[in-house]
Amino acid sequence: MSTTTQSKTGSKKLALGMPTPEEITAGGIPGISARPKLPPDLMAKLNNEELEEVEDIELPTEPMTINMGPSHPATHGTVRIILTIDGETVRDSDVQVGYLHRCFEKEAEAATYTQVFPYTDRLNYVSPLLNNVGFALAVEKLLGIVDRLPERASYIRVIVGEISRITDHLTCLGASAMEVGGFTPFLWMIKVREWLWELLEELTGARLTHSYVRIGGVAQDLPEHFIEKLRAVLEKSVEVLGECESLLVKNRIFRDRMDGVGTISAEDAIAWGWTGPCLRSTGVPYDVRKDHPYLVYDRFEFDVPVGSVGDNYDRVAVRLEEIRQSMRILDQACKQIPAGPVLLDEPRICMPPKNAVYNTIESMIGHFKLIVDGIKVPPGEVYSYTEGGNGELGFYIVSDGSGRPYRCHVRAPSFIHTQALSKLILGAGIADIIPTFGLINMIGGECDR
Amino acid sequence: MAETPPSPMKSSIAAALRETQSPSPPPVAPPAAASAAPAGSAPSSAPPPSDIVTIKLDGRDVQAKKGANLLEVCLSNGVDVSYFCYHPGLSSPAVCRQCLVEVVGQPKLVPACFTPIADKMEVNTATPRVLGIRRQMLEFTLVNHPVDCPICDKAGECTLQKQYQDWDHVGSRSSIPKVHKPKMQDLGPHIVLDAERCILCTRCIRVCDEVAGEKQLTMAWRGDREQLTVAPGHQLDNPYSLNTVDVCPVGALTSKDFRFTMRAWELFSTSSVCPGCATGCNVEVHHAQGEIWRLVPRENLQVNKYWMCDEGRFTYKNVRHKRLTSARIGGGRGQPAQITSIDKAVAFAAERLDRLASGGGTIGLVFSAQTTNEALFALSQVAQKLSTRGATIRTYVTGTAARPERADKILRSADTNPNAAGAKLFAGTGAGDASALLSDLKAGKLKGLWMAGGDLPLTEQALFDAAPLVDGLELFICQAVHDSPLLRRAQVQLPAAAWAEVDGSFTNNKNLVQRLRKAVTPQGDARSHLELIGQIAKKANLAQSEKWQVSARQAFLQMVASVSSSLPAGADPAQSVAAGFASADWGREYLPVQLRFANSRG
Amino acid sequence: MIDSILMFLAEHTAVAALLKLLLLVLGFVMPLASLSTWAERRQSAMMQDRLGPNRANIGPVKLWGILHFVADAIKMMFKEDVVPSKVDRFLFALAPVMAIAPVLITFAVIPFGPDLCVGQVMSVVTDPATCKATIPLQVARMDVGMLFYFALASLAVYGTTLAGWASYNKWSLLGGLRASSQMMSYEVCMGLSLMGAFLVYGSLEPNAIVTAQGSNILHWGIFTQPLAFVLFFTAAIAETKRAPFDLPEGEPELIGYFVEYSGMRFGIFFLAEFIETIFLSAVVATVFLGGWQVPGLDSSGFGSLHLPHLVVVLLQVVAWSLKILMLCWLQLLIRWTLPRFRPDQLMRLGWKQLLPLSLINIIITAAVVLWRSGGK
Amino acid sequence: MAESYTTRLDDALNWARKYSLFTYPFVTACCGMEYMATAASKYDIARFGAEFPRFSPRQADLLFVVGTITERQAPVLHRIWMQMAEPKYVVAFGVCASTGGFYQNYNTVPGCDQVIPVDVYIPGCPPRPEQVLDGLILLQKKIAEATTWVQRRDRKELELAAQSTDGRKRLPVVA
Repeated sequence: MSTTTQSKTGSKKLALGMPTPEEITAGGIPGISARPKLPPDLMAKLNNEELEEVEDIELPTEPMTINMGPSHPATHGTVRIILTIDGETVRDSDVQVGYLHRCFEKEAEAATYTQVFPYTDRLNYVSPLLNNVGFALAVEKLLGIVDRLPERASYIRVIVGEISRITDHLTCLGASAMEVGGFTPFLWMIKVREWLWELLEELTGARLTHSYVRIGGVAQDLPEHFIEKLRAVLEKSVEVLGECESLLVKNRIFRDRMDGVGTISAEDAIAWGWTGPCLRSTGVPYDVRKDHPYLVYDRFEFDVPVGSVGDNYDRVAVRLEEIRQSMRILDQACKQIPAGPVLLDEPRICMPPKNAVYNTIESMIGHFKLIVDGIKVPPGEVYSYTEGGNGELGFYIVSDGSGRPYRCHVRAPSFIHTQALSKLILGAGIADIIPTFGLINMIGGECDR
Repeated sequence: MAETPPSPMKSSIAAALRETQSPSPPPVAPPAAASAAPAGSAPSSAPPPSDIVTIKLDGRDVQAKKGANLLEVCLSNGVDVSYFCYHPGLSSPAVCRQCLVEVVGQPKLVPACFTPIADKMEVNTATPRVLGIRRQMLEFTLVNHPVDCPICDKAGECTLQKQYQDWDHVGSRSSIPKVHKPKMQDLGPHIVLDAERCILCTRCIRVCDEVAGEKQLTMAWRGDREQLTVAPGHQLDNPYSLNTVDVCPVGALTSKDFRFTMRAWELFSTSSVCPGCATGCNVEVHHAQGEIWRLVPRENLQVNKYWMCDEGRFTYKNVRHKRLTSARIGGGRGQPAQITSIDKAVAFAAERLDRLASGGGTIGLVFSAQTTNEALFALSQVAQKLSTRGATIRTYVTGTAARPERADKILRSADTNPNAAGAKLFAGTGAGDASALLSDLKAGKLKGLWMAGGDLPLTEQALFDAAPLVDGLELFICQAVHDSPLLRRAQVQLPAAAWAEVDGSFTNNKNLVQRLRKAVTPQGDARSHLELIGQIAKKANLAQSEKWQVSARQAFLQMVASVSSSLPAGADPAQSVAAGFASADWGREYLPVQLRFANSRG
Repeated sequence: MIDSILMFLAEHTAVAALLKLLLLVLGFVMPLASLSTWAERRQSAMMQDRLGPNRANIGPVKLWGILHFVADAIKMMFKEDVVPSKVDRFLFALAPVMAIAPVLITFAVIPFGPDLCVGQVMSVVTDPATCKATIPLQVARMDVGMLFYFALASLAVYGTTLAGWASYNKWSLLGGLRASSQMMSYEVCMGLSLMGAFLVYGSLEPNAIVTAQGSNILHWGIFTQPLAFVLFFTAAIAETKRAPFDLPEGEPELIGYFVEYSGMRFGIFFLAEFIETIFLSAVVATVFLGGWQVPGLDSSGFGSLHLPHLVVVLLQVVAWSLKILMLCWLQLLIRWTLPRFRPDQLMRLGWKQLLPLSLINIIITAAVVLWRSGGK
Repeated sequence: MAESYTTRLDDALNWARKYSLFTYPFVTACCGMEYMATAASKYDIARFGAEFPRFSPRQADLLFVVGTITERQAPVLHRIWMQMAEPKYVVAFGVCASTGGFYQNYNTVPGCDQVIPVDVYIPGCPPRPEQVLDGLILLQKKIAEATTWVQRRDRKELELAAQSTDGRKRLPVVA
């Protein structure tokens, strides 16, 4: 990962018109993506230059300490921020996490590898399937079966993963819109999410906590006409997305709320360990799917949208564009998906078919041992990372050869992003905290693990 | 899936973990001299060099004793070979044909468990031919095996399941209907047979023949009708019958006591020692949800090898049976005692004890042979303090009644107390026995009595009759696990934790100091004897911060140091109890092992 | 019969004023305010592909869920009234009253119909000036009507500020301060933007303004003072603290000044907000939409089509009501479409954009008025 | 006669409470996603008159405990509940709020009823919106049948909490 703003996307104009770095350096960008020049006073404020001056001009004030959260209505993850404010300006903040510490890592160490999947669902509960895939890949790397995964399973993983990514971004954007008062676009986005959830429900049997991915493949094949339905839903979704954009991106008030708020430079973002849409908003085109392709991501054409300023608006725009890119991937995946099995034929790793389990002692034993003892993973350690909804989602697993992880650690992007929240809101107004927080998209389950 | 070699980084963790998960960690280092060990164990002196031969095992040179069992050589060198009928404690009939390996030069595969090794032998255990045969044998074994795992008690600790998963995991090619046999055949007072599940390994027959010495089981009929059975009109009723359940690799033989009570994979295992008699068989306490569900023998070649008696297995029932769960004070002389907190009872006892000692009264201290060494050591320390304060101390060793009629030469001892040796050591040379105690009480020689353990070798009725004797005492402190008529007359009744609820050690009849581990939490307010003695001593200003008051481990260390300090050099543990302590070791602290992840016990 | 009653009312103006007040407040404003809570919920639901509340049925009577507001009201009245410890009890109790009273009082100056000619209700009246006795359909007619309105409206600031201050809560204090600064800033703009209209119509008296606009739609304020209409409407929404200017109460984000209020006290704040909405619509209708005027309808009827006086008056009252309903609906649309401002942006909008524009509006209007009047 | 009038009044009051449930969503975890879905277009909790999310506990009637309650969160939840005005209702949304769910560990409170009394438990991990609506209807039924005279419960609860040694005690559910 480097700090260069070299684009991997080529010079293709993206649908939403995210400016590529070349275009930024070149100057004029046509279309709605043309960022208006930030007013100089705002720019000064971004660099916190203005703060000292303000003290000189205005009456001397005494800073006030005020507590925000952990049940603050808009902090949809549970977080507590202790603010030191001067009027409306945040002078200092102490961000405290840990209100949703559900001991994922310890629970994982007490469960078999297969039993960990439901826990991963509840890490980033906005895009559970991406976590499923991430964890499955980690265990598969340890088992050494990554190359033998059935192709169809890999495609299905990509499809469900990208659908999950869309729902993740929709929820993040919708919630952020709601928090700044735009309730209507929020409900529209949730409506789209609902359509996608219904699709996933048809496939996985659950609306939100799917536990659909298995080590060695996925639980079951796509239902009939899934691809057609997916296409139809995506078509509808694009329309609604356009409507939402017209209410948000083209709305002057929304732009004013987002432009230049919560700015972070690419260097700082990298230093803080940021990844995902938040890092890309600063102009660094790092995307695990592109830089370290896994599954079949190297077979798709898609662009990595990047921002230029690293402010809240960039985070909105990057997410909006990523939704479209995910749709592009989905479109290609639907075209390319081959026929075949969806689960590896390896009885020590994958479950035998249910019919055989009920009728033959061999499959019964296999099933029994996989359930009770778990999949025996050879001793070793692995760090496997994928592009989650919020960024690089890494699983570090140590195996001792038994059926459960000896140690399982999650590199949770939310946790890492939240570290920088204090810096982002320094000097901003109280009203800026919530959108900034919302667009960092801190998800409690993932952050506190 | 090929077995990948453990990465270097991993080895330390894996090693550490393997150690914690090992089902049979030796509880205490064996005494230096091996003469205490039962005859038949491995000779202690190294064999002469001429006996050592070198064989090629999977291309690797391995040295072993000439004529040793090939299967044992494989297993001890980390080469995994599947087997059913072989058991280290039994003879090898080579009936299951599961351990077939390739010996270069021999046209046919040979059963490893029946093959002595010879010099320059070349053995291959993982060639496609061997693996194929192994798979075919498993397929053959499973042809008539019922689809029973969900309702089978062995599921989760079944050797057949393990071997199938490790070596076969291929579907059956047979489509003929399975042969049906009796599903629930009563073999004896403790055992039920499911003949369909039986894989005819004959381990159980050999256990009866070779361990219990009673030929009660045999195979009848031939071919796919072959079936385990008892002789007509007979029962599988030898005192070691439940060992057949342990050795059974499948769920054919099940214990009536344990079956359908708890699934094996939900159990946790804590290693401990059987409190049933002075032999001190090493056991695993299998517990879950705060309750003990069964005891199974744990390998210790010096004491019990792989076995234990049926009576010993049921000692776990006493842990929950008739327990005293809360402290009571103010009883005696026909007065009912009042339930109170431990702290109040301890304070009450300490105050009376202090008064009695300062007044120069005679105090009887009872060292129960059912109590751990640490508690008894603590009591002996308190006895010294009491005598320096002016009290006259008389010590007694008691315990439950002996049962010479049940003793045998295999494992069962006439002495039903697990710690008689320890109790005698700490009570001192002048200690009386239970009858001395009763006569002293009758003669009114004692002003106070403090019992660490409420057992007396009397029948229920005799105890009831003897109980009024204590009414003349000024102070009667009784720490007891179980309720009894004697306890009811004590002025201070303290609930003590049972053997499975404490950390500590017992000294067996061969003077081996063996470690007990806490498996379940004490019932009610119960505390260990050691803790109760420590608290009373503290309240009575007899001891403030002695090492033995800190923890059971500290008590153990102090005890070993104190006992072995007065020991002459080169003492033989077989002759002196103290020498047994000198070589005792507390061992590591283990978390209870969940059987589910401890792999099959088989 | 009717005539004699009307005559009695014309002679006893105090009784008439009381009756009109009751009629206006209890018969129109309160029901409309309550209804608008329902309308808001149904309107937002419609915009968001939802159904909105439709359940509160009494037996089979469903009424599209209108009864939900009845349920709300009853529930709030019987809800526990929590007074947090350490609050200033007097100010805490005073604040909701201060919030609602000024808006209710200011309705007094709003004319909801033309003068009623007593004695000629059934005949055609060509010139109202010829009437012997009239009952103004306006609670209080005073020459400083609009000034009275501004004076009272600025009192409402105290409601919010006191609520924020008395609650003994840092968040509500901040909310209260935000609210007072917002309301005070936008009052300036409101007043200045109306100044142009006063210049055009030459009066501060609402009924005079309405009369001056006449039934010719092109003479209405929205056409003579278009900029002022936009400015006033914007500023007035800010004054009523409705979205996109709802920062003082901006629930999911900033936490408002009445955060510590519960039960009916909260209900009063809630209701006050909706009454303010209606009042704002009334003022906009009065100044910019011709008040009770109906296009083309004179006191004698539509041109040559003569109508009885009572019918004309009724038509005009209905028109006034419809205008208010429409303006309320417009506010709901805005409410559910736009996101919320940030405090500093709000202030910037008020002082740096709306205020200069309204000053420009005054200057231009004054110049035009001066030019039209020939410099006299 | 008087009795029938008071009965009528009770009915009216319960009817009002039933259809005017201002909710306080105490959203902590995954169930929040389904809470959003329940509030959104397709399921539309507003139909039951329960859509007004009041983010001030003082103004809310119904506390939706949405998601896992941890040891760190429990005191906050209790405080929120204390701040609410009577009559107040609590719905445990999902198994985590009801029993702690499959998080059986040192930091997860096994159900929010360890801290506050709960009226309706909605199972599911997370519950489907239909289940949530069903739970809401159950609550409405409960309100309709309940007595209208509700006393403030805090003092009693506080005394109970003070008595228990660990500061937490299963609290009695007051109908």
